[in-house]
Amino acid sequence: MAKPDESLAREDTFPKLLLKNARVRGDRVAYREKDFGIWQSWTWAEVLDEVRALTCGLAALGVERGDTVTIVGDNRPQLYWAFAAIQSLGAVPVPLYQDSGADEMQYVLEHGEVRFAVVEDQEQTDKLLSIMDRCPKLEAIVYEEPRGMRGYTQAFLHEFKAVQEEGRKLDAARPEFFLDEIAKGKGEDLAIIAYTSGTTGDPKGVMLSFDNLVESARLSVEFEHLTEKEEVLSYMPMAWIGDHFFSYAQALYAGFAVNCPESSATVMTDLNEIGPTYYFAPPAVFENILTNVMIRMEDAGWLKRKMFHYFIAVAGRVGIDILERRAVPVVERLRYWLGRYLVYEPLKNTLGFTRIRVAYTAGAPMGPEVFRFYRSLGFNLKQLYGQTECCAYCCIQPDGDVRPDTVGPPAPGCEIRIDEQTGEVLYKSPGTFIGYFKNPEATAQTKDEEGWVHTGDAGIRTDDGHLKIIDRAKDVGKLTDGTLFAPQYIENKLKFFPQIKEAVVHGNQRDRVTAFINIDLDAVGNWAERRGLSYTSYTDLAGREEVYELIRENVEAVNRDLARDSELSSSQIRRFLILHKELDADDGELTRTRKVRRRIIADRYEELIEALYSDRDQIVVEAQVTFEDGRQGVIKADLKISEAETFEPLRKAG
Amino acid sequence: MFYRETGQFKASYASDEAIFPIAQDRWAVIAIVIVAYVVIPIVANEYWLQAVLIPALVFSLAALGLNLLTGYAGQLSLGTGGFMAVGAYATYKITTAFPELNILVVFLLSGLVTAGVGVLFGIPSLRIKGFYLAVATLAAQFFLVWLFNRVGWFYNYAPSGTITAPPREVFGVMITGPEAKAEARYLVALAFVTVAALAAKNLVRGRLGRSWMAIRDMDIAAEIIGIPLLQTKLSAFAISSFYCGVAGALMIFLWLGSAETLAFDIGVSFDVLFMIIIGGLGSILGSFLGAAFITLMPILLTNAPQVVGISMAIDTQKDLESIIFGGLIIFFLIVEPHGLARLWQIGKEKLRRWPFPY
Amino acid sequence: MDILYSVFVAPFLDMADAPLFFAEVVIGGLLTGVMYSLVALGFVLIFKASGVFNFAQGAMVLFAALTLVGLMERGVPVAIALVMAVAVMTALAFVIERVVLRPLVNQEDIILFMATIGIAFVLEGFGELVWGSNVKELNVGIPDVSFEVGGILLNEFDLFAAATAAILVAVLAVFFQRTTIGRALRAVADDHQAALSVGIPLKTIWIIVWSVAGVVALVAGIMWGAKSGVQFSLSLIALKALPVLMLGGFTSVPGAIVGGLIIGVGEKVAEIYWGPLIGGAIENWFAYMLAMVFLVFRPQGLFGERIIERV
Amino acid sequence: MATVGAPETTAAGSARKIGGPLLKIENVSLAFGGVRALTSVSFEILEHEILAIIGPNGAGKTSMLNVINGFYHPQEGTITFKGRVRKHMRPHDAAAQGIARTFQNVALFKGMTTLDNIMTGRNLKIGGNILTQAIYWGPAQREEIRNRAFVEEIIDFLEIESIRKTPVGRLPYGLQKRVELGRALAAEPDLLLLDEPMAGMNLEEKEDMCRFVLDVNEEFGTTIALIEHDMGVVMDISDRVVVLDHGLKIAEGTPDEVRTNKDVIDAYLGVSHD
Repeated sequence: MAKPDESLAREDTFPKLLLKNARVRGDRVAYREKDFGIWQSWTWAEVLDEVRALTCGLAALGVERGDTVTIVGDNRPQLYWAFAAIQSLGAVPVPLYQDSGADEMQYVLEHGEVRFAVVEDQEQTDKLLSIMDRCPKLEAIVYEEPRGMRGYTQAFLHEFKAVQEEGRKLDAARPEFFLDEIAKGKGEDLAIIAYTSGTTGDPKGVMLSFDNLVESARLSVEFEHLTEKEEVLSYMPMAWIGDHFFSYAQALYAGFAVNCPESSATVMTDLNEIGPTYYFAPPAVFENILTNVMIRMEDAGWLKRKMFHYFIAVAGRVGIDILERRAVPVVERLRYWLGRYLVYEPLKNTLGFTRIRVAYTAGAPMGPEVFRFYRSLGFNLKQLYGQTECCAYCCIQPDGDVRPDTVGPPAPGCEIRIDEQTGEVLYKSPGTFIGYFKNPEATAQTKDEEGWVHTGDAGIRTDDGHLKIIDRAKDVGKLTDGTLFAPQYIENKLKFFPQIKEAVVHGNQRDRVTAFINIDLDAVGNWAERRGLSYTSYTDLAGREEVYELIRENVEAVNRDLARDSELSSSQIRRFLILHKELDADDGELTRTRKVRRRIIADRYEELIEALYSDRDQIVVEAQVTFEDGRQGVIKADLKISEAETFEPLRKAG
Repeated sequence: MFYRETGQFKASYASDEAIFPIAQDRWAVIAIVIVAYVVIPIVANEYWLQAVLIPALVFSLAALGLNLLTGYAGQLSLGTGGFMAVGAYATYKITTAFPELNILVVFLLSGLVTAGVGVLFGIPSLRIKGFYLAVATLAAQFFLVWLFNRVGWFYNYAPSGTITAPPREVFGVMITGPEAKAEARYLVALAFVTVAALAAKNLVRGRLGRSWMAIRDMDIAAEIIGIPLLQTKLSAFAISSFYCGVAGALMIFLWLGSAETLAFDIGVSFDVLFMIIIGGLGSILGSFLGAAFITLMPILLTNAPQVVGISMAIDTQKDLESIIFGGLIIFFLIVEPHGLARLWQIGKEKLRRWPFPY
Repeated sequence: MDILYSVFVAPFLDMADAPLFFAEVVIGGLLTGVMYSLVALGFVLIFKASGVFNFAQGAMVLFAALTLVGLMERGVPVAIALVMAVAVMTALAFVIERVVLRPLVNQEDIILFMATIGIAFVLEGFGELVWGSNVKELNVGIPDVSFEVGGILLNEFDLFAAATAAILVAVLAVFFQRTTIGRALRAVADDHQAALSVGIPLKTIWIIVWSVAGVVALVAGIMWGAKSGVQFSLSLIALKALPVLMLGGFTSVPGAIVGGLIIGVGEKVAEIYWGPLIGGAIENWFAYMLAMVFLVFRPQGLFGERIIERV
Repeated sequence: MATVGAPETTAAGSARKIGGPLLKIENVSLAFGGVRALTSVSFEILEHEILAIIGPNGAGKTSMLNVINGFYHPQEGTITFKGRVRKHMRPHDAAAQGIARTFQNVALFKGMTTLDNIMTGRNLKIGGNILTQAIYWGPAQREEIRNRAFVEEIIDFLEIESIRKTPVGRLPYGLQKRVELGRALAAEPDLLLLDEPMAGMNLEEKEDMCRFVLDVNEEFGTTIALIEHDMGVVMDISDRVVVLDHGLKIAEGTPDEVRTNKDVIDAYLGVSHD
């Protein structure tokens, strides 16, 4: 039969790509999972066989074209196969976060009209069982790990293996069924509905087509020259578009191996064993690793420590230039070469980074020195910017043009535009989603008629076209001179300094920018002890002239930085004060996730803000505090207000 | 710091349980083997082979044997010398009785004979433990030596009372007797030790080895989970004695050429015990390190004065040697009671963690 | 057939034929046994108090004897030489405790055992280095003449030796039973914490024990030295003491005595009546065989009480 | 645990069906010298059940286990296991017949790793002679790998993957107990004796251990006899309880029956004020 064949030949869906991989690299390893002490492996051919069985099995269960099927669990090969199987049948996978509670799940199951669920284990099954009665549409649950399920007698529970067995029977009976089903699939079909937990309101189901994902995968694979030889460690939640893109879309397109850790507890050791060549981690992870490295090195013998810091310094001077193939004096090159043997390579090796060719970080701003540290070791770390609505990313830093403070120029095939009024970032990309599932008005709000997607993030283009994300659009204000005021961006810059724990900058609708600072008691405390500065309390330390000096340097460093950006140069901090108490979630000044509550702070510290905008350099405060034991109390202190030097914009806006 | 283990993951139990799971170690071992089999025979001279390398190999074999018994199975034995004597005299008797028999086979046969004797003297180990057992094994030591000394049949009633290695060829190469080249004897000894070490490693990482260690660590628990004590202990004695027997045979036939029972006196038993304790109880590598250490040190001590250029009376020097030897032993026990193998292990861990301290 | 006869019948007939001779053999055995006991005693003291299987005991005997002889050769009067020798042995105890035992505290027994062998090497080397390795006459002024009592030939020296041993044992017994330190020592044997609670630091106890063991070694050294000259082979009588220990148990003073006697007698009798059958010189293994066979049937030794294994 | 949202999850749904007597103990008496440890004790252990042996300290509970697995030999009484009356047998014979146990104070092989410790539990299942083992490659290796795979299942079951290659000496007490359970399970016993499996554990360790004991009993249908002091635990997990006091059996029955039994209460009050 000719028709299915030419459809299959089009390779425009993931099931078709799976067939291709099984054909061209059938005995290359496709999936590994650390289980029973070793890396259990499956080649592409074996995976195809497994998927084939599962597909038919699901069909036997009654999964039909257009159905939605949820997938819940830690990263497991079997669950990745479930994606392929479901898509083979023309049904749509709806992955859920494995750590989400029953109620969150319930919303998605209802809204997504989910009929079937493929879950990892007893834990997930129990969650679904507990909401079964509230989700009338949910018909059957397939569980992968039988451990502890022995006592469960419900008819609608099926073991993964059993389903596959059924599938093999059906497959034997109707050998053509599998390929025909795949052949029915088309590029424009819906590939996945990825629910995004919006900061406000209910989650929205982002509908992505095969064309979206396959095309984005193609572009990115070519952009990074990814080959079938790559190894990735899949440890980010499967329901997160990032993991779906790296560990599923790209893996199937490029045909490289996906490795699943034994458990979340062993990720670090598993990382070390596998030694991925292609790696993603959020900034926090990289920051923690760096801190651990430094702490562990403190316990080393002094000679080793000296050597370590010496060579880290060398790397700091020339590492990045060497990584980016710029000219470096021979002596330094020699030092670096020596350091590579004595420190960098062993260090990367103990961290499991030896084989990494490309590493991404995204999702939050990363401290520049952390970023530089990794790159200086010859570790190709890059930042990117994206969201579910564009299948992962629409901006990325190309090799050789990587900077700590941008997310790079538009990715291949993408366009970026900054909305003049709001400063909001808009993009167009081949990955642009079809729309939100059963939510046209939200779709309309986000995606305008000529296809520009509103990210809700405020950003600026550097003069050479890199994008800088500076804040959530709604938080961005304006100074009276009409220039952009992005508090969070400035606060983050301040917080990158270890001495500064929290910062709150003011300036919306004002003529200049001022700031509240919270010092980091540990960092500044150590610093104070080292220079024999005794203090009794946070308040005491915060009031010290020396500390103000220290902080002023940081603030001015930030100013120098801001001055480089034509758009932000006028947001330099003119005056600041160090708060007499630490901002505290218990006092409602921070959210539980340590985000500043601007409104509350604004009216609680109104007089301080006014003082910052007056010309006084002293002010007496009384503040409500909640002590450890919960008692309320008032502390009095008089706060200094300090001027900070500002700088001329280096480049004029043009 | 030389270790680059990232990416060396194990996809099968076979590779996970390999003797050298780390690639870098495998390369190192290959290098060592090449040096031992190719380089040394070419570069080393008569003196080195005869006075240093061959004895080191012979004692490594004995140390391996004792380590299996004492280090792994936890049965303290001071009978090593006696068992080596059995091996030596058995070889002598067999090869003089059947000159046609390939000498290598004879070595193995005498190993088996020794194993039998070992089992015999192992029987008390079921009732007698610890130092009591150690003393009991001295019975074997003294009795056996006495036996070979007294009963003429064992040395074919040679008036000198000594046994002498008759010339024997293997594949046309003379490997025993006065005409045997040092290189040939060295290579034969090396081959034996290599195989023995491999076999020992295989044993200790398998069921038998685990049973031995179980008995060593807690015999009651071991028996309750189904490890038959007597059988297991006797297996340890048998295999250990086999090794010692072969070592004794090699000692006479590949090294000394001829000897009387004096060569196997209690001192030898203690030397071998030193080897495994300085080297590391319960470690194959340790057996080699210990053997090397104990065989080399006296040589160093004897030659040291000449090197430095001091001349002194023989017995003065003898006394000094024994003082320094004893001192060094105490020193080593204090520095690292678990032996050189442990030192190496610690060092290796540091290299693997480099640049981190832990 | 006649082999069996000559092994199982003839010897006993011989004994019956010449009872006096047999008695002499037995007494001779007893007296040598006493000597063994002397050495064994040193072992027991140290093992009891510090759990250390002191293989250097033999070397200490040699060293003590060498020191004594050496001093006398250099014209020091016996009495003073004795005092000095005792002082040396005490000093030695201090050194050993400081240099060897303290750094190795809480190590496995076998490690300490090995360490004592190291000590043995050092002592032998050092002793001979200082006093020379030639065989030395030791004359402590006891006439070595024999006399006959009821047809049995006795040796005055042997009797003297026996007496000395008896006295020494008595003294030790008193020391252990009556004095605080003695009791503390016994406590240590049972468990170290107890000893500490008695209020005597382990350190002191060990020094004391090793000093006492040193003195015992000195006595043994004098006896053996006077009998067969002071020479390197003295250090080998340590090996003789081992089977005694097996019989008597490593921790039992009476065991050491009785064990010594049994070994002494058994060895002599076997040597005289069975030795010739199998080429003689059997005394250097017979004792071990005897002890081993004995232990196989009674693992707890002569005076130990039955062990109930627990889990 | 297993029952969340799954009302059907009950013994009814599980693998185990309590069967006939697996082990019969008939008026067994044991004494050391003059000391009487057990006085004509009789009871049965039924197939697939969890039987708890409780009693004040020195009641002879551990002695009982030692008798059952042949470590002590009772002066009187008979023991019938799987329908065969047992003559004098050494512990390793008992093990060979399918009796495994853990110990009151952990009795692991300190010098070996978790993996090796559990592997020793497989000893009876591993074939091969000295020669094949010395050669290793070939049959011995196949055996090793086969049994390693089995042991890994246990490691996975007990959730001790992360300490697989740690020498047990370095493990915290709670984990050691878990490893010891693993070693016992490795023998695939018909009868599993647990001597105070929860002793010295904190609350969550106890909960884990309870879960494991129940799972073992459910998933593999293993018969379990355990000594335990924590009454709460006993009442929760055991099907039947036998109460010993001063070497005598003073009660036997379901947890509830025993809880209300007067002698039992007295016995416990008895200990409570001494």
